[in-house]
Amino acid sequence: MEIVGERIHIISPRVKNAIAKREKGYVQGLALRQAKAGAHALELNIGPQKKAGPEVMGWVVDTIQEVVDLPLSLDTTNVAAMETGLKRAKKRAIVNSASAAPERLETMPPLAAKYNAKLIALCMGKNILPTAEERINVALEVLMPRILEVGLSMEDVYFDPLILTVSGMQEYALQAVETVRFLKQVSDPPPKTMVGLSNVSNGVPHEGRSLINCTYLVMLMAAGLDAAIADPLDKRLWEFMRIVEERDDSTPVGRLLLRLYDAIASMEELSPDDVDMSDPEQVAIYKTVQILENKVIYADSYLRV
Amino acid sequence: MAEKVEIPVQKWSGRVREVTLGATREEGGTRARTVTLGGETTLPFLHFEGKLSHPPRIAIEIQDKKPEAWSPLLLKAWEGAIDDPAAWAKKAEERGADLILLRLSLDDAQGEENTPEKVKSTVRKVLSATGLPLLVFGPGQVDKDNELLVAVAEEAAGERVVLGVCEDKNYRTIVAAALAHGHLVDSRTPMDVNLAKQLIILIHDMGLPLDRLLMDPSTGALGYGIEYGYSVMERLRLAALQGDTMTQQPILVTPGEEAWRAKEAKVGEGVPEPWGDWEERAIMWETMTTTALIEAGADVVVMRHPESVRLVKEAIDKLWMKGG
Amino acid sequence: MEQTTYKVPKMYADHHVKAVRDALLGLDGVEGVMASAAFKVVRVDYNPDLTSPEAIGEKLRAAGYGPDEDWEVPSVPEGKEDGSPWFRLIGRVTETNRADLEMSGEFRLY
Amino acid sequence: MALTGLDIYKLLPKTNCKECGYPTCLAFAMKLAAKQAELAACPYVTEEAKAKLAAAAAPPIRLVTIGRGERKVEVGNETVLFRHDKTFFHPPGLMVRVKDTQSIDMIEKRAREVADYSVEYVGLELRLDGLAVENASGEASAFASAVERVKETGLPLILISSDPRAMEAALAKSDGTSPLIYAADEENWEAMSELAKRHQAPLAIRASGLEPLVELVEKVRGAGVEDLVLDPGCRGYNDCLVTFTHIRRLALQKNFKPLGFPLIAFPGEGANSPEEEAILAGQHIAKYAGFVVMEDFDPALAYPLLTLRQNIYTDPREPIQVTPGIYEFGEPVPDSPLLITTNFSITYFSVANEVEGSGIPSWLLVADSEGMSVLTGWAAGKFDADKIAKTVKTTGIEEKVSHRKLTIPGAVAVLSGELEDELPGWEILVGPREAVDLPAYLKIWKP
Amino acid sequence: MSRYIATRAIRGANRIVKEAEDLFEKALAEHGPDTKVAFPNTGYYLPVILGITGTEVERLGGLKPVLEHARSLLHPVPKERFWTPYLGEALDCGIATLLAEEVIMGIRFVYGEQPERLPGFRLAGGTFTSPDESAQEAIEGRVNGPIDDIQLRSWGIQLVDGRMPGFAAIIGAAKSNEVAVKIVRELQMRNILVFLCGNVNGRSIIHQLMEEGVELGYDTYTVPFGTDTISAIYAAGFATRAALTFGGKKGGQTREIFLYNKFRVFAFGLALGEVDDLKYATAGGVISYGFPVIADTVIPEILPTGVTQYEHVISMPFDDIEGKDDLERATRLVQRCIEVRGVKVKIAEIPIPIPYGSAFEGERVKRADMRIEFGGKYSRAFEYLRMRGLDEVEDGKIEIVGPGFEDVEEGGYMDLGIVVEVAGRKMQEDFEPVLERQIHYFINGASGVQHIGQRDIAWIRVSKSAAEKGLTLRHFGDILYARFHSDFEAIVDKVQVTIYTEPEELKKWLEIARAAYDVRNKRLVEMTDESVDTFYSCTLCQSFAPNHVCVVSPERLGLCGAYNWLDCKASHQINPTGPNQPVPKGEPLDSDQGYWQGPINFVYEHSNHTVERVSMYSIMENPMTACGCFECIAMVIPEANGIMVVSREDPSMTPAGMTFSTLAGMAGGGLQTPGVMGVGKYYLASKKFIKPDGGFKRVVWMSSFLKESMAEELKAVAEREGDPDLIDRIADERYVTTVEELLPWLEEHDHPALKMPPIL
Repeated sequence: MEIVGERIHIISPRVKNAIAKREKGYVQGLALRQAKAGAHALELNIGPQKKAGPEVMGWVVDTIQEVVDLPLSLDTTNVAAMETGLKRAKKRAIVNSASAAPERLETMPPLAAKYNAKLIALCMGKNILPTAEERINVALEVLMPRILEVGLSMEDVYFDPLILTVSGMQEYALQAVETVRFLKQVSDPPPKTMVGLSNVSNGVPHEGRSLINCTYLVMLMAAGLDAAIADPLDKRLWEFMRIVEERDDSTPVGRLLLRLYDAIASMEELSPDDVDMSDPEQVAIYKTVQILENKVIYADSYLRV
Repeated sequence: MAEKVEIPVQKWSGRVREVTLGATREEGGTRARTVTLGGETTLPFLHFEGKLSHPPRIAIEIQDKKPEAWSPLLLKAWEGAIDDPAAWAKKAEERGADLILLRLSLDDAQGEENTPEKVKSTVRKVLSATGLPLLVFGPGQVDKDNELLVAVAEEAAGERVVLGVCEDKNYRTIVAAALAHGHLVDSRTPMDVNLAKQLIILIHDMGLPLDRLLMDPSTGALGYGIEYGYSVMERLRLAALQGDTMTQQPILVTPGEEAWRAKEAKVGEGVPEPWGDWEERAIMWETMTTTALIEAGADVVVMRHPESVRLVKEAIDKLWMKGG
Repeated sequence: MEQTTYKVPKMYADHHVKAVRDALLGLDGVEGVMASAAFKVVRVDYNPDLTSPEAIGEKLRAAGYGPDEDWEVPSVPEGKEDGSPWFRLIGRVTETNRADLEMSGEFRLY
Repeated sequence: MALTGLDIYKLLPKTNCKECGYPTCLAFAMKLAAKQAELAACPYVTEEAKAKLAAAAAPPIRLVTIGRGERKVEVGNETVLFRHDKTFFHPPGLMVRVKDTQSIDMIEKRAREVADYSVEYVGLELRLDGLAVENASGEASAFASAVERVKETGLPLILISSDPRAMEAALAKSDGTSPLIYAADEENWEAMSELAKRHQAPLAIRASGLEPLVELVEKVRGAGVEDLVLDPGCRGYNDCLVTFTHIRRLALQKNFKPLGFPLIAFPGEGANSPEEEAILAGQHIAKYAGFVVMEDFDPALAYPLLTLRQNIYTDPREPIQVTPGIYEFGEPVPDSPLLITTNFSITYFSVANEVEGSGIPSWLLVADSEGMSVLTGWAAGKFDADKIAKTVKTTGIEEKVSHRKLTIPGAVAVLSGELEDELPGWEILVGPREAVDLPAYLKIWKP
Repeated sequence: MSRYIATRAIRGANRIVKEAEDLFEKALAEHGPDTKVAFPNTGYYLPVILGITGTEVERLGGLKPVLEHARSLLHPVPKERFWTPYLGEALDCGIATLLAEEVIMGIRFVYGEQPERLPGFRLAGGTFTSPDESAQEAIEGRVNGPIDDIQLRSWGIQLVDGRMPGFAAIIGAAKSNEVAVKIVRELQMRNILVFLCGNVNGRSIIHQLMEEGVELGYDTYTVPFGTDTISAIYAAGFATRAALTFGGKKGGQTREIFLYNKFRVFAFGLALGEVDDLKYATAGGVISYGFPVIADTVIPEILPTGVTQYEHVISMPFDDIEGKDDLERATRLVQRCIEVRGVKVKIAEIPIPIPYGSAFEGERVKRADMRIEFGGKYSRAFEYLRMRGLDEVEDGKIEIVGPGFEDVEEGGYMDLGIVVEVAGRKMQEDFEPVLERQIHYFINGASGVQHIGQRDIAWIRVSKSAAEKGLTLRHFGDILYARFHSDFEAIVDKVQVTIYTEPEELKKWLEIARAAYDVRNKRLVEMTDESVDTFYSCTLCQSFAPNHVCVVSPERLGLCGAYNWLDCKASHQINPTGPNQPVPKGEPLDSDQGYWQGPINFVYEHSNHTVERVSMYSIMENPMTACGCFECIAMVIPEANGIMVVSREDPSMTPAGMTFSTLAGMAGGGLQTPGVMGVGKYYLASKKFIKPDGGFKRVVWMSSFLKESMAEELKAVAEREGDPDLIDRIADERYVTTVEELLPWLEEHDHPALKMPPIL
């Protein structure tokens, strides 16, 4: 399981400001902290940056490469900016992302090919596709042909099923898990999969986000996920990953997570019998699974009831 | 040989909570009768698979002063009673209301600011004019709602009135007033299942028992987003039946207000010809908005026009009757 | 003017202070009263021509707050044998401490 | 709705042997679902799977078409009980009844009215779907001539008669239009089935109660007719709700083939007044009818019903978009306020409702945010300064208002500076965040 | 728990229970068991008795079991020779006391002695009416007595929805009438309900307020209960009924009622004047509700154990309170009460007339749209945040000194000073600059307000539309107050904002602020490694230099230049598990060489046992490792007997024959390479800069960028080193780029390094 550090994201006002003011220290600090936490690569989302795209991208890439030497995942819709980033990247970069929307499909895959970069292929067209079925279809019918056409190797592409927020689009949380599961079947050898994990908790109050993200990650891993753009500073993330990867059943929570993992892997559901209802931590995980499986309506205070 | 038809019956584990509005003399109020909502263990009107304890109820909305901005059709329908909330309440009862919803205004009929004292006297008058349980909604401005509804709560102590509306930005004072004087509240959220549940949790957190809480997921009118309200209500009701305890509140919606805000109901002139006869269309607008929501799970519908009330009441009666 | 002081063990609360003051200030010749429930002491300024410490003491006694008189504090047994209140007390203390600990945590309901 | 690729995949051997010519079993399954491959290409598929696939290949509710050409009506093929689970796909056909006892002129007039009726709703054209001609006279010839007359409208037809002779006469006149034959019953089913086959017309089956209905369906299918529409005989509110729910559940949840057909409802037969009929028709729209036959035509009832149908049958996963452009409220004059919002329908409705309710004549610009709400649109770059400026420049609003003040939603206040760069000469005002505060805002708006 | 308090409380409880029993016997004899006992206008019987025992007492006879219960709660007075935990006993006795007090009050009603008569007193609103007297008579000459249910609900709503923070029960009499008035005013100002009772030597705060003409009654939120401690029972009755009414608790759910009050009702007792046995005993009861008790006299304190949020009993001898006069002392006393009750101010929405949110941070205000400007080209604006003592900051106070901008012409400008004073139990002076920098973000969040810069180069613009919507200077205060509370809840308890426009005051404060900036700038300079006993680690960079550990000391900042010791300290405080951990200095091994046991151990441990020994200062011997994000690289030039320092910004060739980027490869990676070291540029100015190796005089070459960007600091260093021209003796890339050129240049400029002992 690889983690791409998500913290350098334009949506954070602090990052936006630091980029606007070219505050090296802040950006580098963020990069360093994520690298230190164990991120395998760093995501740089500089937004559309209609005007100064290439310059901003160049600056951010350089600034970060001064202090860390991790691969970078570049996220912008601005083609020129993307190209600048790819040129400057020292390690093999990741282009985030191509979707089946014509303008992105047209531009991003050739760029990735040209600069020998990896590519994240987003299973959506112009609009969000709700069902796993439709997402796989897009992957098969639109994204893959294009990827092969521009000469990218399938091993260099991550398919992203597209994660939607549980606060508002709860019914699609499992669809993404299913999409990952089936994406692993659409080609042989199976393509890699990657998700923007924190999307699942967009709009969720801060204190509740980690648990949702991490629980969801376990479910996605069970479906075969290879990588996630996520918050490497979240300790729980590493802990849950470790438990699953090492199959550490030495703690009650560990056992619960493994049961969850096994259930999802075999397309079943976590049973309430698996949960020690007197342990608040297990109950919280169980409630979160209920939410993610769309069994119980999400509310900001769902852990309280 | 025909295959044997086995009627599928869903097993629901949840049940909508019963909530009683109003209190009789024995119970500490002055209502002639109380109205209990909720209690269902299946989807609307599906007698065959569960218990349906109480039919949906109609509340007629009256205001504490003549609502000049209302459609002329409504003003005409309530002519003679519309200047006097007590008379209006009485007439609403005659025209088939199960409940009276009194909406308070910012200003009184003279254009002067409404005050707790004025509101108390209005509430007192309405309470004496009708024996039906009462719902009282504030004018919709935070400060004024709080000021007036506290007075209402005090004046109507013991009557188990529904105070409204509680919204996520303003519910604490209204809930506190309800706590203090034994009333109920209406928890309103903008057409979203998650928010609906969240506000119920927050209000319950303040200590208000769940059997004093109505869930108002709000709705759009026919043609103005009813599909959102409709689906949100269906989802909430399904969640309730599946055992999600914080969605098991009876549902209140205000189709009358929504429908009469629509141009189709409000305006008679200068509209496209295919819209047909104004009054007929307007009444249908309110009626069909209401009946669609009733079939999606509404337990109380707040309406405005007496003719729509008559039509909806008839429809409810027939829906409620097995095989009707 | 002279001053005299009495120990009044019965005066352990401020409603007694009021009673004591009311009694003494009604006495001819008493010009000032300082009554402390905390220290159970009454200091009286008086005119020796009109009254005497004995009279004042008598007045106090009549009001139920005689100098050096104490309340009979009802005894709570302090037994140590099985079933005696002493053990009950230990039990209660433990009980209170447990509640105390619980209350110190973020109590879930609130 | 056919079997999905994923459903098919589950039945395949999952060996990725590639002998079918596709890289994986899933890819093959997807192609199968898209009908671009043949199951036979898989050498390892089991007999059991084949059988399942064949059985499952048929949709749980059959798609039935009546009429031909652009106004044909397709119903059925539904896959869910609740619209929020996915969507309702095929809106029920709203038909108006005429009787052959009416004068031919009357019939023709009504037919024209129905055919021509059209009402605009958020940029969409809503129309009634067709006519149901009833052989009320019992005479075959009257029926035939009535049918012949209404056929000219080009609308899909339902032919109502229990008399196979009369039906045959009518079908002769309406050949080539695929009308719905209503209805085969216990008495006439053999003759009606024959007619349906001969004229390639779908056939409605009427029985009282589910078991008799199922029995009859089996017989008719046995006679070789597959395009069926069911009338289980219920007419009342509760009766219809319960019966239709049973049938829908049986079809979807039990895959119970004999009831996997669209339903037809006659709300007028269970109602005492046109209003009551309309209310019941509303129930049928929401709760599972494939055809709704109205007794009469009245625009004041048709409009709300068509709107309701439109609303219930929108795809909840893809919020409907309002047509971008200029919307007028009240009768705005050149110095009336000008607001802009996105074309996400619910955003539009909340704004429209409040502006309408305020009573202040105003202009509302609706930008093409691709159906996104204000903040989402902003975040996704679909409602940014460029887009707003473009909307202002291309809609022609500059000719309609005399002032140069544009009010943007409070949630995107941050755009104001950028917008002033994009729209020289315009003053950008920041409106309230919530639509409910618009009336108050408009009251203090000054040109 | 103090044995002293326990002893007195237990003694008081024993006695008051006996007193109640005696009174009960008397009343029983005189009136009979069927006599009605009730407080007026309440549906909760005798509320404390109802709440604690679940008994609905309606008649005199019903008091008997209550007294029996009270007696069963009593404990013997602690004997000298036994040790027992006293708290539980004192609390039990406190509850017994409350029961006894309510019994007494019930009986006093039977005798018509309640509400207490107080000649000449007139109630400002109250609802007590006795059936025997007309309403007028009832009010005349009597204090209020218990609060009726109607008023309970009315106030309860405000308590529950948060508008009213809580109530204070004052027992006794203040030092003077003046102080009494001040205390009550301070409480009223915060919307805290005030209950009055008790006396000292016959004088009650009720008398004091009455004499001062303060209106008492429901209308003024100050309710006189009675002039003895027993009447404090009405406050307990109020609290109990609040739990029954709003908490949905039932009589007899004692624990739930207490918990409800602890967590939801912000109340405390304030004992003014001497504390007698009954007051101690009553306090025991009050504490059970989770309410702390504060006394203005010397009494033992009871520190936190959990029954209340913080301390249970606090002693704050009035005359010992700091303050210029009694009035100020009174203010502090009230502040302390509020702190002890532990309620943090929470602001849900910022009360300003314009939209607020991070979405507005990037908003610009153009000159044409500008209502007014502070700072920038034509005027001066500054911001200053400082920490003060908890009792020196008045939370929520926002003051504007000088005129607002209403009279300034449109598009005009004026001078502005924003002074924020914060206090908090966990606040530290070191956080000041961290917090001060936040002012920028906070102000910027307001729609139509643009904020740029900081300190005395702040620049603020207010748009016309914001001004039209009613934005005033005060709202800056509202914003700062709200945001500091909500964003820095962990360290900030109180916030006070003063905004200066009055020229004289502004000038004065600008000077204060500048002095503070200066101090802050210099604080580190003046701080020495000797003056602290803890350094901080920085392990941010371990991901790609897994063996690298920065140790940051006051005289050596992090090599990236971003973190100085204070920053690390603040960062640790705010995020205790973060990358900045305290490193105790430990045993000094050789402080001149920069060896302390603490850093050595820490680095060894956290460098995965690769760096065995580290010097805090030296470049030649066990130098500190570097990751790669250093601002400068220092490298020894053996030929010149000195070192060179090349900065990141300098792309040119250096005398070492390598450019910065080539050098970076050698210096980084967490390897200990004697002779090469990555440093933060301000380390150059430190006295400890390569101290064991000869200090700054060893610098023979440095990038001109450094010379320019640190001109002032370097000048000071030169003076410190006793050679004002030292910097000019150091070569840079403008003159020298090879070692061959370097030596002659140094000789020509008489560089001191040439005469120093050999560096190798």
